[in-house]
Amino acid sequence: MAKAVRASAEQKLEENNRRWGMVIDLDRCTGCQACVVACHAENNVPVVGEHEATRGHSMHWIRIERYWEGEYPNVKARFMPVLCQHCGEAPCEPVCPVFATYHTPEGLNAQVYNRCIGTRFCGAACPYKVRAFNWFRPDFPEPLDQQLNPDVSVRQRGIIEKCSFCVQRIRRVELDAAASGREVEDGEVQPACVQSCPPSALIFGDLNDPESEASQFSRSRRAFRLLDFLGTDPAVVYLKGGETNV
Amino acid sequence: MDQDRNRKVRTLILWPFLIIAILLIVVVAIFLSRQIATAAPVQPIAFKHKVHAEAEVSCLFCHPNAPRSDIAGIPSVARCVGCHQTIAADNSDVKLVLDYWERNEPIPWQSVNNMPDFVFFSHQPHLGAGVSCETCHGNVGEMVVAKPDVSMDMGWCLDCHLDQPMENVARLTDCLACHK
Amino acid sequence: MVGKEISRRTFFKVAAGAAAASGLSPQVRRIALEPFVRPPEEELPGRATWFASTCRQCPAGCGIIVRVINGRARKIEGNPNHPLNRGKLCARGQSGLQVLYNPDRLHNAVRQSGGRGSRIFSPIPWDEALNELSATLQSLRDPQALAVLAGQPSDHLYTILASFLEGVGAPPAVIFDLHSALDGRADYASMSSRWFGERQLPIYDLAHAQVVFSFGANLLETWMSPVAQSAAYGQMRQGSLGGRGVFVQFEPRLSATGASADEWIPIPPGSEGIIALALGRIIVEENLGRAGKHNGHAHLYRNVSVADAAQASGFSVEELRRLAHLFAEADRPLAIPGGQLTGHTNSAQAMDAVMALNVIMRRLGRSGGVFMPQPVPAERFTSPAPTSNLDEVLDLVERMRSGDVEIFMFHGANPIYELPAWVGFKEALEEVPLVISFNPFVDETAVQADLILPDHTYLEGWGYQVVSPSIDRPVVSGQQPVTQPLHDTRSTVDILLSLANRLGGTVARDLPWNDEVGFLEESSAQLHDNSISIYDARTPAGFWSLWRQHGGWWSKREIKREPEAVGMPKEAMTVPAATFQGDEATYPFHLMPYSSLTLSDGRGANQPWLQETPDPMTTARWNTWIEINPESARSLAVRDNDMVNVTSAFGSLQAAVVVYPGIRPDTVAIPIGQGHSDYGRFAAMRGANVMDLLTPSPEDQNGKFTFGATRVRIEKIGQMKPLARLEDLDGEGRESIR
Amino acid sequence: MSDHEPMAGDSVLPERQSELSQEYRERLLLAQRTDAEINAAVLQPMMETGPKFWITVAILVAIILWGLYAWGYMIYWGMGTAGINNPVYWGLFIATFIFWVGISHAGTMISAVLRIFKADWRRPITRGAEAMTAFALLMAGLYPFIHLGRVWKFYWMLPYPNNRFMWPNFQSPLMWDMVAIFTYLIGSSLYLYLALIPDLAMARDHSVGWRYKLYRTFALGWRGTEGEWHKLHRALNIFSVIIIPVFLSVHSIVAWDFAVTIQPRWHSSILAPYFIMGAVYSGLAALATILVIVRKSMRLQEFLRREHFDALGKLVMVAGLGWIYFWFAGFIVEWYGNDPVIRELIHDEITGKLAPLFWLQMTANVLPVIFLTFHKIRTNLKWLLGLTLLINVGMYTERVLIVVGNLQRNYLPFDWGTYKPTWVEISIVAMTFAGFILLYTLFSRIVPYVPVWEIKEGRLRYSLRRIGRLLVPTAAEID
Repeated sequence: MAKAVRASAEQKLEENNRRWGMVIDLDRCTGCQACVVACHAENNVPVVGEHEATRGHSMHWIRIERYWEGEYPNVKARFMPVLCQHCGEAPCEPVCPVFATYHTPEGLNAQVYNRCIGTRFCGAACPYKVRAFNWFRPDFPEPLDQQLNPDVSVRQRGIIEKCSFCVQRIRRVELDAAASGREVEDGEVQPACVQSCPPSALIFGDLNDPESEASQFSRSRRAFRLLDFLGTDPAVVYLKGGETNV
Repeated sequence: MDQDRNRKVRTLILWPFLIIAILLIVVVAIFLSRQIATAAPVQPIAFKHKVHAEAEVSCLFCHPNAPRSDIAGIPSVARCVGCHQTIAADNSDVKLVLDYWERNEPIPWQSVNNMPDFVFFSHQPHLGAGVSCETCHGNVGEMVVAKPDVSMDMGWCLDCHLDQPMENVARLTDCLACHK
Repeated sequence: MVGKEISRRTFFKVAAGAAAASGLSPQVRRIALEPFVRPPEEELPGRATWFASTCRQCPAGCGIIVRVINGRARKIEGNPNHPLNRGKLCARGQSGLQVLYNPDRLHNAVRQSGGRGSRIFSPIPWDEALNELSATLQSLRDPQALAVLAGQPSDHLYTILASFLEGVGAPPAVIFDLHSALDGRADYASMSSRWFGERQLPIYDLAHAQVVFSFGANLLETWMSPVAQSAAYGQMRQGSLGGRGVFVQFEPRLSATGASADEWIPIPPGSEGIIALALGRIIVEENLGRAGKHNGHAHLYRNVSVADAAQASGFSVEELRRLAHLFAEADRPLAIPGGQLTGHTNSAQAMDAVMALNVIMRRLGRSGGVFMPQPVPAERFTSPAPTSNLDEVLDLVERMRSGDVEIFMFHGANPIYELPAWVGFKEALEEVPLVISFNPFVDETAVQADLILPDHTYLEGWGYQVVSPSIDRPVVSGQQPVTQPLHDTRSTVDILLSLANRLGGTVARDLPWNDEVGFLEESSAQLHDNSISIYDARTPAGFWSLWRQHGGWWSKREIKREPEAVGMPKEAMTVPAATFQGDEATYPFHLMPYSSLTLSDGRGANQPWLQETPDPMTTARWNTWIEINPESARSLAVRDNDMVNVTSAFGSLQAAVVVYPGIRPDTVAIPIGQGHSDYGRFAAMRGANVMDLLTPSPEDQNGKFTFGATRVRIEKIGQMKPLARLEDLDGEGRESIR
Repeated sequence: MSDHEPMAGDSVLPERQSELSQEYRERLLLAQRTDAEINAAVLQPMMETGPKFWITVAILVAIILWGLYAWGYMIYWGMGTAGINNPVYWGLFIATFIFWVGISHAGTMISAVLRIFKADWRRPITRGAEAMTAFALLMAGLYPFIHLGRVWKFYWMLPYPNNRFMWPNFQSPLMWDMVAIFTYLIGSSLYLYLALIPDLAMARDHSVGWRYKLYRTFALGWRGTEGEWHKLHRALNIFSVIIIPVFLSVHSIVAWDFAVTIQPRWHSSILAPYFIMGAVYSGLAALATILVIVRKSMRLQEFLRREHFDALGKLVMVAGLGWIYFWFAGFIVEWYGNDPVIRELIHDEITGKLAPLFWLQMTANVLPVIFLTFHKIRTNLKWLLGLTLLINVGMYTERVLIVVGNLQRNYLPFDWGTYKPTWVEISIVAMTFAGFILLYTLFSRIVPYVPVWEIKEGRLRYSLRRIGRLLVPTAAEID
């Protein structure tokens, strides 16, 4: 019975819904890693140490990829921040046997940490490789644990975690807006990475709202999506870096 | 042959007993775990909700943050003393409170209702939606020492969330509504 | 305030104990809730309170707001109202919580009871420590025997310290930290005074520039004010003006800044000035640009030969001409000297040569050009902490070595780590009878101290800082405790004030304040009723409270001054060839130490977030590496992750190889920041300190810190050390292969 | 066969028989045995366990205990103690899982398929094959648990009613996997057990002590009435038909675990038949290996004869050819498809980092096929043992390549990875190998390894009949 109620209610909600998305202007990005640390701080992402980082066990939710082009002296390096793309057609979602990862009505690719049993199937299925697995118990030697954000759970060993578009911030803004009886404004929700980005390369907003800043940028002719040919329909839109015009 | 049959008969009788015993253990275990989950913790001072409720002190007088914050809030020592400097100041429990005040020490109250780390819960939207305190905390006014009224598990949360107006159900049953 | 509530700071007695964060499994556990005895008015349990303060992770002085829940700081963000960083913050700034909550902090004042270097500390009560200190100070025969070294002190500390030292008759404090030294702040101040007649650092209007030539300044990483410069860079790229600015970086190694540039010009180390002169010569000679005639500047370039410059730098004359045209024909060109350029023997002349480009293009005081900051209109804020030249440091070392120093105190500096090994600081320190550290951590220098009187970390302490280099307006960034001190530490300013009180006499008269906050309140009052203030209050007390809410003071509108090139050279400019230590045959490579984006000068090494954050170019973490051009690597027969011995005329170290396509074949680069022997569990015994390699050059005695003037040789030692890279080497740095 | 040892009560055959082919003579050996002799020949090695046996068991138990320790260590400290990492989320565990599922396939293949086709030579080897299926599946079934990050929450994959309205996701191939493996395990166990009942009854009648009690319990009161036989035959016939689609589904689903993702090279429709073919290939090879060893150690030379190994060798060869065909069919399409990632992978396999593994896989899988075309090699047990072992080395390598090799490469070269197993994985993998061998060894000592009743049935097929004065070798159809 409950299921039937849910299904029709979901339909109703689908009609005029937000789709949270991010625009990343590669022309502005300087590869400064501010977003990486901001994410670690906001989301209680553990630090694994040198030994484990060498073994491929590090756990960044956002990483700056650096590409080399050409050879010395005509060498060029470019940066590209890669985080969970919150795909509309997410390859990770159908393969999870316990619904630990699923799509929310607001277009987030959600990860419910305490539902995850750690099959890592989603990680293997993800073409962007943005899912981080808790290879060990997280270690926050006292008093570093006092920094932990109480709005985000501390994940156990053996589960997958990943960028949530700082869902705790979205939720907080939505609750506050509801409490004061107003709509969420464009730009009010800022994930930690967007908030910190010194050159303002990251823009966050509702892609379904044609007026939002993110949505306007996503229609730029510089816009492209990462691995678009896979048909994953990412909610992260990149804006191509400018060409050297000298 | 006869012996064989006897033995068979005996095992046939034994089996149901064994199954019943196992079932019994499971039921008792479930019951006990519920009991533990809803047991009242030992408090540093035997605070009597009943007495205060009978004195017409409203919930929000001592837990004033419930309508505006995640946490309802435990009253500060200052708030206790505000009344008890004059009221019932000779009561032995109240004296304990005043002792804490004198020593400028917080009272180490034990939390009665706990949410696990992976749950996001805020009082504010619940009170905003008109849920009364008693709905979840039971009739605290009748309790001498506060204890959990129900085992707050996910099914219990869902029972109520599913019972909401249709247009809200999808939002309220989204995993991320409560999980963080 | 953009949806955030920045509330007044009040001390509160006891913080509410938060539920210990634990695993995900639900379990029956009891959590003690400790309510406030007296609730602070702004505290709403469970909701965040934001406190405005100032970041002290580098000398820039960005405004921060700190999210505090239940009395504990949880997150640092940029202060959205602060004119310098406008809500943005870099990786190091975000990581400040790990300074506050560092597990290796000192919990109280300690005496190194096992003798220096023993690392055996026994706690001493503060009163005892202060009594001892004042007794020793009183018994000091010659006040000149007191020496103080401060690294990046906040301006209030500097003011108090300066008065204190003056009052007791001691020589002024030496102000030195490696980060500022690598920025070339001291060089910059002298350049400013040469050209503009004042020691303030000039401001570059990067946001509105059309073509930016940066000569060695890694302005998007650590140099000067990286957050403000990054924000301006973003605007330059995709700004409101519509046009996309062009950014050209001149440096021997492609830094992350260079990677963001449109063009990287791999110039030989130390040739920045020569190239700048050549560009100027071409501009003047060909009368390029729309800025008017260059006749008035012709004399500057009289002695410049473009052909010689082309030969010295290895670029063709055509290439130089192309660059000169690109620069001069833009509407708003801008040339910035700094960073790596200041590490060479010819840095002063090179800076002049670059600044001359701005002058001849008439970029002074124009949009997208060079400005001078408006001083803060109050006397207390007009003399911010200077940066000492290296000769002052060497002088101090000399005094220590010759036994002239009886008490050596240091604050915020870690000279044994930060100074090149050739300076011999550690050996000199052994000659000092009493060494006192005010650092909250047991770093390399503190290990050689007798007493450690730990200051608060910056998130627990008070202060202010005049932002320098400034932004479009005068800014005093305020610092206040966002949480009560975690441990039994004590503010160094309070210690100085109470010492002054005990000593009596002039020093007590000069420092009449009861405590740090009293001093700050009085300082803020100097700005009260100022007409350009962003806020106004009826009383000084109200003003002080607004000060804390805003996180400092700044002007409500832009005020920038057009610099006057009063010191325009009358003679022809020349830039001598940079000299290097170690002969080319034995030491075939230029060594280029660079400040790490995450660890900066090594002070970030005790913060696990920064250690774990990949270097943007190599994506390596947690260790020291040496970047070698692929061609040189082939000739040395080394590959990625091979360990090599790097030897200079002065010393040697070991590092893992990173084959780096973006570096000149004659240059190798090593990041600064690792190689700590102490400084906590996250920093100690990791990698090598490149400062051990630097070879002294004659110019060092003149006060120049020639960190780029060392030559090294490289030998394979046949071991491997896989670096903790984020990138997979098999990927060969390609983007998606499609 | 050279190592033929005479059985107790060997009788001398008529001289004329020397004119018969060796193969036929071997067949006739059994025809001449009485029921009692056959019973004894099967039961005796089962009940006699020498010190060698116990030493083997002790070693195996030690390996298993060590593996359990490694597993516990991994559960306690986290999956990171194993070599799996980002992006190689799956490593040896999943590769070994596929390997075991593959091994389990030959049992059904031999037993059910050959039963349906009434291939008579299957008789002595069906039980060994079915047991292999069951035990290999048991080992495979461990891996989904071993590989779980939070194994203590495994029950969330079970669809049980709960007050949270939470159900497993039946879209996930892992759920199909679980269902298929459990079905196959139950089916193949029942199949094994059904065919075992008459022999358990036989053993019951010839044993005392704990064995008697054990056999009596599990023989379910079998008396061998005609009605019972009739039902047994019907049940077996039904089972052999039903189990074939199940066996096909299991490995297809294992393949779909990979094929439903959009990882380059996994995402391919040939993966399922390729996996099945590989499974049959490795399973048959494993069966041949096991039979050679068991024949020697349990002195079953008279039951497991040259003709069986010859036939099995042919099957292995055919399966090998099939594997090569499917591998090539996949490869050629990938090669011409020229997808950049796959191009990268193929390059890596042929000349790059993965070359040693790849060439090991190709040699170990292709070479035996060539050798097995020769009758002499097929019937030479030493050669056969070596070749079939080699095949399984090759097939194991193939699984490692599919899982690890492909995860190391993806669309974003920045995020490629390398994988090196640690002692934890190796110990756990060794544990399952030891567990399989131990279970199999114990099994062979507890139940009659050779299906006696089937042999007795088959014995009727070949005999010497006296026609006039001649002793004529005859063969008959048996249903």
